[in-house]
Amino acid sequence: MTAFVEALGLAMMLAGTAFLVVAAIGVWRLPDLLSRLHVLTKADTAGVALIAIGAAIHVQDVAATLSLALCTLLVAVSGATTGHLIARDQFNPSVADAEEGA
Amino acid sequence: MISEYAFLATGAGLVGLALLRLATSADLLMRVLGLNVLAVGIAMLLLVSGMGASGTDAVPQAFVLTGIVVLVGVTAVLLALAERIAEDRDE
Amino acid sequence: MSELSLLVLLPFLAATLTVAVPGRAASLGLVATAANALLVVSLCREIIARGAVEQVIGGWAAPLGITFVGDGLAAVMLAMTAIVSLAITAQAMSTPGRAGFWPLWMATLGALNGLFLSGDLFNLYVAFEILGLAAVGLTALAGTPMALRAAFDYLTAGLAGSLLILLGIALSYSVTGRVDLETVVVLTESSNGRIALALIAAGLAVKAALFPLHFWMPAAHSSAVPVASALLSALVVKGALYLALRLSIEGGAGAEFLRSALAVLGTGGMLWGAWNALRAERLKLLVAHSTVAQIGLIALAIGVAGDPLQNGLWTAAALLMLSHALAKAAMFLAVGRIAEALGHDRISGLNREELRPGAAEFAFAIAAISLVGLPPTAGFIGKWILIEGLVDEGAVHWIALLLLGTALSAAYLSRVVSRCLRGGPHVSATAQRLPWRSGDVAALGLATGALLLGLAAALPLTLLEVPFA
Amino acid sequence: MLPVFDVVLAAAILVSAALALWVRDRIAAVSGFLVTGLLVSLSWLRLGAPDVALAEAAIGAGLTGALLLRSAHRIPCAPSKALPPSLWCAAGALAIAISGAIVWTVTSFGAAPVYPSLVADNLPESGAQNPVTAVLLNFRAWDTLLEIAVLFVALTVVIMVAPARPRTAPLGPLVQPFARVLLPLTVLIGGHLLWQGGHAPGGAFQAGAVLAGGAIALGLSGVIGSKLTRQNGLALLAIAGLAIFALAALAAEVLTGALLGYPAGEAKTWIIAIESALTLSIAATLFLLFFGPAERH
Repeated sequence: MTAFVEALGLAMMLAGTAFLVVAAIGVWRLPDLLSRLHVLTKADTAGVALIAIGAAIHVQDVAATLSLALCTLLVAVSGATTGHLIARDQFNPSVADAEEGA
Repeated sequence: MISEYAFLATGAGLVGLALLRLATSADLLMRVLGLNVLAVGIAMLLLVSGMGASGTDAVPQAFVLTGIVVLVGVTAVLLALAERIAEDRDE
Repeated sequence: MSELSLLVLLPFLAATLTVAVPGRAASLGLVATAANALLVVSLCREIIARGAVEQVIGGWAAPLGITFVGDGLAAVMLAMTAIVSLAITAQAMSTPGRAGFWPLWMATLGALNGLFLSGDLFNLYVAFEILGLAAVGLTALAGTPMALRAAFDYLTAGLAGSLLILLGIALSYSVTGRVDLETVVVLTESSNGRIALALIAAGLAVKAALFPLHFWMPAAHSSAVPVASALLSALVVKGALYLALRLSIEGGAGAEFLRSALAVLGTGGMLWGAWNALRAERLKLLVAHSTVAQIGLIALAIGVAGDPLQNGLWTAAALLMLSHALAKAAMFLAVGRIAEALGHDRISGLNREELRPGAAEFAFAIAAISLVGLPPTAGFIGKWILIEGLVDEGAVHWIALLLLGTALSAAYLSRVVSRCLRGGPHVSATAQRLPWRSGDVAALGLATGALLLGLAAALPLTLLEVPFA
Repeated sequence: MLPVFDVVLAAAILVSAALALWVRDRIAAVSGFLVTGLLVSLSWLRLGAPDVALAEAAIGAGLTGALLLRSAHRIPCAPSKALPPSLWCAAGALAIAISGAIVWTVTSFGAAPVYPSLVADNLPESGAQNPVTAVLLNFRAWDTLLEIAVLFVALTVVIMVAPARPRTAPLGPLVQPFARVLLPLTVLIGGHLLWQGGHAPGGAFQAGAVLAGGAIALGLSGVIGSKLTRQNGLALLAIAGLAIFALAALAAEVLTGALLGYPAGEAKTWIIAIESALTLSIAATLFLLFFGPAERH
């Protein structure tokens, strides 16, 4: 049983890492900003979530799981928001210019 | 042991890199970055020196913490001054 | 409560109050400086009566905790700060205030007091950071593009200096495992310890504007408002010089390598500063370059004095610091007044027909006498002690250098004094005779103080002879 | 396995720092610095200093990064003059010599630190179980008081010289809900870090930095208007830290005869009270350091 749980946790973490590696390759190789953002935000969120689940399985502790869940939530929310902001800046440069120019 | 040497070399390397950059650049932002990197290098040296068999010495940890807080204050002043200099030049 | 804690904490409390109640900042500042002076007097009496005092902060003895050490040298430095601070406050009260001056000035006072009392290297680093930041703020107070640029360069140089000090402290920790001042003597015993000490000394050299690391200083000291220039030149650079002297004392015989370096750099600074002062076209710049020269002289005095635990030659350096603080503060305050009266500070335009020299010119002349070191000033006594000691040692070349430096300082200062006395047409049409202000009293008081200090030199010398804690 | 990780980490820190210092693009340089900061805070964990790692992530990388990003575009590039190669070589040789001297100094025989046994012996009386908190707020609280004074002076100077900034435009519809999630979360995390500081990694500085970070995000999103930064209340809160700490130090001297010497048995209460005040004051200070004055006089 414990060996199975251990393996499950490890597999989760490995999968998460794979997501992150793919995201990193994507940021490096993809041609334009939007596709980079696309791969970054999604794969990033998924990767962190998987690693967090894997870690939670490993430690089997309520308090730790709670903070891991909070971390995942924060990454998801802030990843989406920053992605949005960067894209908005790209399409609507007037906002940024107005900020800096004045 | 290997880890210790790796971090020691990193600390010394960061100090060297930062000093080199400070000596060769006249750019205001680069100077701010260089000084920050220098501080990180020194912090690493303090922590590496504080490592012992029974965990890392708490006193250098407190030094590094103090150094980080002091540095953010100084950085804020440096950046405010640099922005003001740029603003006055524009006018 | 002991004087030591109040000496450091009162200025900081006053600083926060001057921010909270900006309308009463000036009177708060006056109260704080007056209280500070009274505390210093009481501390000096105690030290003369009972010897050096020590205070263990929080009840945790060094090396774990931090100790305040109030010995004779610290007391002389505190007294120097207290005297100059009274004059600065008097001058600042008579000039229209700028937002930010009072909290920065109070923080400078607190940091200086903390610096002179601290017995712990890391604590000294933090005190230096307060001092450096507040000094930069005082430089930027003028608000002109030149002052802002000078402030930025000052802060980067100052930060680089304090990071070098911190690097030295980190290495001291790695070599001896502790950072209180007693570690210095251990550091002098091994070659890697000496590397740590050399790094600390290099950082101090930047902060003290010791040649050739003085590049930031003339611009910063000459572009600030007069009160700030006086503060920076008279007190702030003394913090680093004091620590250099303290390291020389704590290191004892082993710190000889440090003293040799100080002597060489000091000589360079003395000559280079004098050369630039001779060529300066603006009065403020001349005074700033003269600070480079005088710092060189003080470093030279620390450097050639030999082991402080063996002989008393180092007291000459302390006396020179004291007399330079008073005279240079007077000089910058006077220069501010002269520039205000004439509408410019070009040396070529100092001669005048219809405006006879006033209090400011008088103060400048007296301060110049003190800086050159003519009798009966404290500068004279300092040089006398030094030369007497060097004669005993037969170190003729150092004596020759000292005399050369003295002659040079007489040469560049007489450029100003002789111009003031000479008649000639005015350059500026807006020149006017200014009414008397408390600032004139401050400049005159400091200048005469520096002059008469020589007669009362027994007092600081008694303090300096109190054995170290 | 772990030594390999450490070596890779160390190399990554050096590379990212070099990138940050030599890349031409401003944003890229600042991003490089941010990455360096995060890697460094990871290395602090490996060096057994979780308190410092938290502070580095929150302040050294986080807030400094935000400050740098804010300023990156506003500071023009200096015209890059190519230095003569001889000077370059001299500077390089000097840097290598200094690095070498450092490595030699640290590796050659030195005395063992005197502190660990002293800290361990006195920890029970200090009022904190976390040795770093005990050092910061009790054994060497004087350093910490001066550190707060540094923040005070920095804030004074920034308010004096910072350029008057135009109001930033609110950041759009998605940011406001983000800010609504963020606000309770930062308060929660800040409080947690503060409370935890007594017995585990955390404390006033980390908590204050988290609070300030949340507040800065709110300020940028337009939820907190520039009205707030203009009000004196926040500035008073910022300077209150120094005043309270100094008064507490003197009060302790009245009670026990030693500056900052907390009465026996009550050290924990004193530390928590001081830390709570410091947390709020640090948060306000860092927030104001970022936004500066809304108007300059």
